Amino acid sequence: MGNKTLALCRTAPYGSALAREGLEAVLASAAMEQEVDLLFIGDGIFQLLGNQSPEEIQQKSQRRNLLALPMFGLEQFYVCASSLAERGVKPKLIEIPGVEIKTIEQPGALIASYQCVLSF
Amino acid sequence: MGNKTLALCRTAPYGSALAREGLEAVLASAAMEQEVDLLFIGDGIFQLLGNQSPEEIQQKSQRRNLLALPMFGLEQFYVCASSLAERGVKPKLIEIPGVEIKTIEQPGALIASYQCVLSF
Amino acid sequence: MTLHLVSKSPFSSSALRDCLQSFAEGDALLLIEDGVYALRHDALQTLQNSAVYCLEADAAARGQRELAAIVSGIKMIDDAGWVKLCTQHNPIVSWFR
Amino acid sequence: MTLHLVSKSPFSSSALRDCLQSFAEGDALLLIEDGVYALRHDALQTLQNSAVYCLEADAAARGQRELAAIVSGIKMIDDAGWVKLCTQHNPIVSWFR
Amino acid sequence: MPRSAGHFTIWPAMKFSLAVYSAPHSTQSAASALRFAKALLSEGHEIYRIFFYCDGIQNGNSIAAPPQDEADLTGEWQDLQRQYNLDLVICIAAAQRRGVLSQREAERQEKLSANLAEGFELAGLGQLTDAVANSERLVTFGG
Amino acid sequence: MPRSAGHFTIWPAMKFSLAVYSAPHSTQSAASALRFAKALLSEGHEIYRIFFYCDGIQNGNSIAAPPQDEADLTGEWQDLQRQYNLDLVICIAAAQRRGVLSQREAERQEKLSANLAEGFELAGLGQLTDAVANSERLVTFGG
Repeated sequence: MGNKTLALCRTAPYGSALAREGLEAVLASAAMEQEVDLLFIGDGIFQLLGNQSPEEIQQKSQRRNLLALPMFGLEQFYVCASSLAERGVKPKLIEIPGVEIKTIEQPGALIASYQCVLSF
Repeated sequence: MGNKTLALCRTAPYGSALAREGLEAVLASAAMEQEVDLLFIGDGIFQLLGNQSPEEIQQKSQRRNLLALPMFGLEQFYVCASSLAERGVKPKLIEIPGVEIKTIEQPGALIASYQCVLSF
Repeated sequence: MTLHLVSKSPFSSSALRDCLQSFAEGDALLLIEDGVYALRHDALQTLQNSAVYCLEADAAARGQRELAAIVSGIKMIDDAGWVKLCTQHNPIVSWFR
Repeated sequence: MTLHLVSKSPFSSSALRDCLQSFAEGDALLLIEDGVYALRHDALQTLQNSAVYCLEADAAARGQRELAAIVSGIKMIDDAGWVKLCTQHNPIVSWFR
Repeated sequence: MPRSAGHFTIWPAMKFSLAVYSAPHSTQSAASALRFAKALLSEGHEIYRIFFYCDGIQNGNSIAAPPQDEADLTGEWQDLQRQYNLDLVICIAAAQRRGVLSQREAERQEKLSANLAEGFELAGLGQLTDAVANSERLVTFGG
Repeated sequence: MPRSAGHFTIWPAMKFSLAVYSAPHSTQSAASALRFAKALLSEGHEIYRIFFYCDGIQNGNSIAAPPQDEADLTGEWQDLQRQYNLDLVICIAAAQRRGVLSQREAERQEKLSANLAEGFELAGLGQLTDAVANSERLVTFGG
């Protein structure tokens, strides 16, 4: 079948394992050449910030998982504009090498265009 | 030592196990004749509502645990007035046989008067 | 269109608010578990012309069945109704935090 | 007086808001884990004259150390500072949902 | 193909998969997943797979011993599995981290005991991808 | 009595207990509890008891096998227990529901295997009450 999939990434990194396990599921899909897109929304946008030093709390970097995605053909991330604004994060601060960041205004329309949505 | 204890009950029943396990901890304290008071605040006030039919979701009644508390000498519950108001619950709707409901306006002052606070 | 499942209380979680920010015209909303406390929350009023459902067993468990009956525009459904909603909509998005 | 520990993001949980509703004069607030995102939230402004602390390791892990340094009135502390705060205050109340 | 659901026939039947992220006895969502699975089957739909991920892997912990008057979700999943020959898959990476191991995994990890319940199977995240690709509907239970 | 913390002496030392409600590898809070416990001890304070409740009982699951590059909280609790002779108590009722059993409990519940980690002890909720009564500070880690 196929089923174009959207991974809805709405949790902050490190505080819970969901952000990490969500990215692992996305990596698995991408490795199997399934079509999967990512939408960072709500606290999920915190995954994209730079200067993360998770070694200070004895955790592995989750940004490293993000940086691995372009190697699997994931070269575009959707990011919710109002989630950024609400949290005082300027869109230009978001930079992932090899990835085009597309800020979107209407997440509902984007979500409805997929056959499957995985929430993390 | 003793240590006058407040159980801060801030979770709704059934959706998570925390409300139930919190009451079990309170029952254990009361059974050991430790001085423990209860403050229902935030979504915790939903534990006090009547007409609960948890058998419809294959769960045991948590209200039954509340009703057991007077047998262990717990005859007064503190309830946060603004938590009730925010959720549209009229104070007079809250009724637990054998228990005096004391609505309070300043939870911070009450909390600070205890040596130990258990949050559930 | 999308079916949104909200399972957390709007008084303690942003699940409902986040869902509504991602709600498109024609979408449907089903309240389950602690999500049924949305019956007591203002946020639902922004959805007056949309399809809003509430799982009856979860409302009943929490003593909210009578309230659900009088909140206008909310349809109470059972498990079979939930299944039917899922066949009528796609994708299905869960808001559980 | 009370030491409040808030460990959830104010954008997705009511933990901080609930804590502030139960905040008494003289109390102290320590932000840990995802609670450090409160640095980006308006709610903290109601506490201008109170003791507000932030666990540096948790802020650094999340890329918020620089921000914490410029938000006025927030004191950054390490684990030993956390221990010290706990000896200076009682009770200690955790807001983790 | 039409399916029989007790007395009447439903058309069209659909192929569902479920993703379950929550442990029994912590939140309600694993119990909701079980209820929804039962409703799907009694309405005549097909369950392609139930994938247990994150804390959901605890649904396959065979040594949970809840009190008699509380639900035994692991046992209920097992009953449903036997009745409908369900594909109950537990993410192996999530289960290793959290301490749910098959006999074979326990030996490989040099752990003294195993606790994977019969009827559940350990497999990789690819099984979630496969479920998404081969189901008409995916419903997630988390929180 | 003053305690020695490395090079210097702290006064007054205090008696703490911790309540831990969260499993490793699900949220950060079990790891925060461990860090706080280490800081308490290195600052010369006393830990009267660490009580594991709700999902926190998974901290005593001996068969968790996290990847080499992730924290092994159960192992770290065990190391700390040996070093400081800590009282690590797991609520027996919470553990039965969730599948963490001692050998004796496994036999009593007629389960095929046990997984309680060495250094942890199963006991009733009374041990939480006792910890509250006998500690100058109680700090809760949940969520």
